[in-house]
Amino acid sequence: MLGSINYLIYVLLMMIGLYAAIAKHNLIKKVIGLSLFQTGIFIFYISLGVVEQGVAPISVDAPTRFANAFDHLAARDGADPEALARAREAVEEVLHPHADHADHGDSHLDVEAPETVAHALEAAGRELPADQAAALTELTRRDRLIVDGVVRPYTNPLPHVLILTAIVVSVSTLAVALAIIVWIRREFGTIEDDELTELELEVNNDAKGGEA
Amino acid sequence: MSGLLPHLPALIVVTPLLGGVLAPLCGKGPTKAWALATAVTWVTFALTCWLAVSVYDQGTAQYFVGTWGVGSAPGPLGAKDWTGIVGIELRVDRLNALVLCLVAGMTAVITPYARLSVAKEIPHDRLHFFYAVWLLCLTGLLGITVTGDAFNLYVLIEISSLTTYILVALGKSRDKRALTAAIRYLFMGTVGASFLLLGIGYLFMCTGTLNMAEMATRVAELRDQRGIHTAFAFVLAGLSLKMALFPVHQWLPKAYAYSPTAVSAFLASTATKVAIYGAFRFLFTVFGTEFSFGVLDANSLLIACSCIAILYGSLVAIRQSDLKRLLAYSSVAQVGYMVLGMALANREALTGTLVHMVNHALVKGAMFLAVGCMIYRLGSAKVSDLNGLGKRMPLTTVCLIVGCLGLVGVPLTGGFVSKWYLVQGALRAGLWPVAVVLLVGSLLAVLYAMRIVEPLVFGKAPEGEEVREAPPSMLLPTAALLVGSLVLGVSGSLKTGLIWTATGDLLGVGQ
Amino acid sequence: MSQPPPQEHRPGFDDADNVVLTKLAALLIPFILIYGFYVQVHGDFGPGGGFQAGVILASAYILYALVHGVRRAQRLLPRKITDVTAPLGVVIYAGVGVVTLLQGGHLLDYDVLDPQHTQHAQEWGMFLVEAGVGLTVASVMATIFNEIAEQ
Amino acid sequence: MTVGPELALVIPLVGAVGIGLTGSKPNLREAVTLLCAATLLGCVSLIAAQVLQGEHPRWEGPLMGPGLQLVLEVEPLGLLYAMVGAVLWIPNSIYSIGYMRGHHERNQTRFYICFALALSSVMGIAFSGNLPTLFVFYETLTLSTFPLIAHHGSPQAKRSGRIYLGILFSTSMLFLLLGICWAGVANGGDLSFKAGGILGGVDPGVRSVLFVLFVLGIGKAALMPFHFWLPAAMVAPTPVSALLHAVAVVKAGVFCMLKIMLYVFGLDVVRDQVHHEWLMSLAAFTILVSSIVALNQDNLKARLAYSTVSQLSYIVLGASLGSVLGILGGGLHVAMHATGKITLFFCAGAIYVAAGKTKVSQLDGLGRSMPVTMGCFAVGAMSIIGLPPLGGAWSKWYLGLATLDSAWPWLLAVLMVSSLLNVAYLMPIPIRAFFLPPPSGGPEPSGIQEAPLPCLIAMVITAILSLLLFFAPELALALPELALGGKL
Repeated sequence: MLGSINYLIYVLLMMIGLYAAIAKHNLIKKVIGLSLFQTGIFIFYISLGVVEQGVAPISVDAPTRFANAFDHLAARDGADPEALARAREAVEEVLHPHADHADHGDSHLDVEAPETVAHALEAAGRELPADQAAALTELTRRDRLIVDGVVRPYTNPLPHVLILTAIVVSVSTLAVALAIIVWIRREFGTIEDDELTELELEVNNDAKGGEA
Repeated sequence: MSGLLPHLPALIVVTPLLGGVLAPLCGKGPTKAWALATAVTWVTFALTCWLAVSVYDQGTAQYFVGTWGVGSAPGPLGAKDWTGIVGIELRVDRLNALVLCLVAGMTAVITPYARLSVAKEIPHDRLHFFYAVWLLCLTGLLGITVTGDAFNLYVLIEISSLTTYILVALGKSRDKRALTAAIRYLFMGTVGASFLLLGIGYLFMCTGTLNMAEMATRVAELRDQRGIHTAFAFVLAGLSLKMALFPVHQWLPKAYAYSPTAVSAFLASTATKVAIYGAFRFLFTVFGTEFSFGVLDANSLLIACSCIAILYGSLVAIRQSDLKRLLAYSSVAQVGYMVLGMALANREALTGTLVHMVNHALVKGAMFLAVGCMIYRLGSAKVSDLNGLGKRMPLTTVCLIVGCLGLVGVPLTGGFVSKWYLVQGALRAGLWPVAVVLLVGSLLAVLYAMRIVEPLVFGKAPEGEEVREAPPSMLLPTAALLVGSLVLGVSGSLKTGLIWTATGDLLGVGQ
Repeated sequence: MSQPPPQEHRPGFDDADNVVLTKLAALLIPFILIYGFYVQVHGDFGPGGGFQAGVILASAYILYALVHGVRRAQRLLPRKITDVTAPLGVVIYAGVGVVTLLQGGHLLDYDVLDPQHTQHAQEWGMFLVEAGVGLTVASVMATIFNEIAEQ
Repeated sequence: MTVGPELALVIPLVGAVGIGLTGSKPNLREAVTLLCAATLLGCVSLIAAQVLQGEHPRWEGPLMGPGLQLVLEVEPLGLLYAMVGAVLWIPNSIYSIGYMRGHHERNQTRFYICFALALSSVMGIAFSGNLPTLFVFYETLTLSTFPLIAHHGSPQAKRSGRIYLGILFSTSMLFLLLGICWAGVANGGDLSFKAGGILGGVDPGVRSVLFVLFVLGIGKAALMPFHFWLPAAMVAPTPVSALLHAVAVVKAGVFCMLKIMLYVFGLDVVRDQVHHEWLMSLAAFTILVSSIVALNQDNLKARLAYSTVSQLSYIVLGASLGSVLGILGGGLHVAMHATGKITLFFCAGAIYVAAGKTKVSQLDGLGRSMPVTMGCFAVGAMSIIGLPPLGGAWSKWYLGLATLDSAWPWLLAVLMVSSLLNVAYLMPIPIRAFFLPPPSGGPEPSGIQEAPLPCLIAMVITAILSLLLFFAPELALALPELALGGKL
């Protein structure tokens, strides 16, 4: 229950906001409601970003480079097949750490995976060239998230970036809304929605009267 | 020159964007900013045409903004090809190539018209800002159409919406009700866009990607997940608001009626069309035909809403005394036609929808422009003002009448072609009552068209003031749009040829 | 000294005389500005970037206007300038994109700015883009404030 | 020389443009109209010559999309209708000149333009090669005649215009278009006209529904209860009434009916495989009731209008029998009734222009001052009744044979009774005019003279045509026979 409290909050905020945007007569209050409504969605997005044992999706090159190098190595003759298989397993572990464990709710990651790769390769009579080793290190920089062998929730930056954009959008909306409300106040003399409706009707009738 | 070709998807968005930010630098006054805007819109139009030609020749054009997808080859070990998953992809296939041409073309024709019309309806010290916002709105609309990234789509929808609110509000010096129309539109539009944002969030949550093509492949695997169903509901609700589909259409009539006339024409012929394109994209590409209409059965809801929209919009249109409101309510009904065709989801109906999109853009745009001519000379556009207009403004009158014919969809106009296909689609889907609703809708259209045509042809002009014909710079664009709709109505081969292949792509069937 | 044309005096618009506020603002504003610039340039390493920086910078202006009156604030930063800088920022942003296009890359493909040192190219590209964003956001915020305040 | 059917459409269109350009010079404008009418007749004659040699001139328009294409193809029945239209346009134009000038009508240019457009649509209907084309021109005909009906712009004229558009549009859009689309969906998209019909493989239930849709959809056939537009349209200037009620519009309706029975359903299907009894009954009902209504009309044009309603149903009856003789009789009646009725309307208009009278009861003794007009009226009336030696006798003869040949010989009785009613409502008019003394009570309108010369020329031409059609019905007979494939 507590795990999904973000989602509860987001729904609650959205509903409060929507209520205000619909039920309040004062335009400013409506705008506030609208902002609340959007804020709820932002919380939803931010909650999305938290991925247990997630992998940074931005690191495009490192896995590819590493995997290529590994295959290149493995393809050479004279390697011990068993050791190579172990190494490959370890590589899988590095590249897709959640593949085996996520189902069990097991948050323990094999922190030694990179080392296992290196050892296994060594056993197979191979040594990782320097740049590939660097790629491997880059890959395992993720281990900063691993404290005492326990993976801390990892936060995907993408939703944050997205929501930053959405906040910009909502601020712009707010600005436009306020500007229009100021205009309305000047032209109609009120910012109460029901009074505005009446005033609009009057304009309508004036127009009709002028026509007749 | 041909080196530009691969960059066209980006260029058609960047060009109006640059134009939009340069326009306020042109300084005050009606001419400079307008000249810039005209040039920019025509360049954009040329670029979209070029792009469309190449897309129809060589198939879908893809473009990745930034470095993403440039250097990363597909890796082994199940490592995916990350191309386009992370970066923003612009993707142009036959469907959006058509919509792009439509949007850019309409703007290119309306902008020259805007000079006099807008100068009459907006304070002069705001004109350069007007054109800036105008071009930014175009940027947003083209962006929505061109992008292959769901979140990007949301942002661009908001850009186009925000600019639209401003454009509508600028109608205040002609009628102060433009302000309340704008704020109400803003409330509804923001709620709609937020729903869309939420839906995209759920999609992202379930699929882990924002790229629409990538989403599509994953949605196909995840179609039983509740998150996807939730996403569908929110996306549909959000897009319906933007399309002004029946129960959530209230913003449209006021917004169209009180905004400056050039803006009404621009919005009527582009904004709702782009929203409908968005719906196409989500329902058919992202969620997939089978999921949208098979698993979730969205079509019964959409068909019901659009049928009511057709009848309700037409009936209310008949009662309007203000021409712009009449046209706006007619738009509510016409949106119903387009959504109906989409919901029927067979090839005939989709063709009907797309033909209707093109045709309605041309005709409704032209009608608003013709009404703008009236406002330019008479200062108002009520149904009662139409009396005897035939004698005083004969060319405007001809435009209005031809436009009415197009709205009704009489044979030899494009409207007939679309009606034909829609009815065929309804019958093919086995829904003859829907076909009857379609036909009743066009009968109601006859009624409101008659309210315009009758006083034009047979009415007697009021005594008194002399009224001259509208200036050629306003009449020419109006006539151009109408000629376009007539040409497309008679020799529809070009149009339906393009559209027929586009609908084939959508449904994933051969030619 | 020529007398300015007689205008309706609007409290808060034309003046402000609260000593406490004035002094406090004088203390705060430099820090706000520095913080704004910090956020601006830090954007390519950590949280930050043009949008946040723009808002912070604009808030300095708004604080000044609240304390000293809008008219004085506008004398400091005339609307003519913000009217130019707002689009200018976007021009910088889009300009970078166009330059990358002209260099033969994709839109906003920073690598082509300096193909020998793509890392630098990335840094420069992002810096310029963020600078454009910051400029625009700050100017637009100020403009919106002015627009509403003048009414 | 090969002449395509598209030329017959283009000539009136070009004429319309020419009329529009010469609008400021009435004489030139009318010359253009006449020239155009003559050219059209020549063109249609050339086409007729080809058809009689067994050719089928064809023209394919642009493809508007899959399944939607304008196709023109000349077939004999359509040619007959086109001939009627082209031939009668000439006297009608001549008549219009006299009438419109004599009556000082406004907006004459618009009048002539719309007339030319209507004729173009007529040609389109006549030569249509598939159902979409038929529908397209059916609708353009409605549209182009609307400004003619509401020509005066008075509230009453506008009201009639609304009724006209309302009934014709609602029937065609609601029923006809639905029927056409449904037929396309049901039989796989083939909508071209073929001998023997195109609905052979369609489910009988659907076919019966389609039959209803097609029949109700053709509002121009003025079957009850969709006949209101016709009497309402009487407010139009008389040349319009003549065109509408004799040549273009109403004949378009019944012609479509014939064509659809023959080429869409096929006669066998109509006769044996759909429920068509209701249509026969409705036609018989319309024949009798509208004749009775006509009896009670004092307004001359209204009486003629109801007479038209009744006569049209003869053709519908012929079509609904689903027999060769029925189609033959119907096709003949298209031509015979057209010449007869146009004469009657010419006369009615002439009376209005020359004497300012519109009611039957005012006509006493008018034959003395307007002998030519009333003489022509008598000729036309006899043709409508079906008395020899006038054309109408032939068509009624064949229709009578068709009823006897069918399973419902009692329909002959309907025809007989109706003919008697025709006598009862038409003959009193010339009788009053010639044999009753002029009204003595009121101030004598001494200045009544014959109608303007163009009017007289026109009505004499058509009266002579009626006579000719009795003595030389070969052409009129040959075309329906050709259409029926010599099945006689």
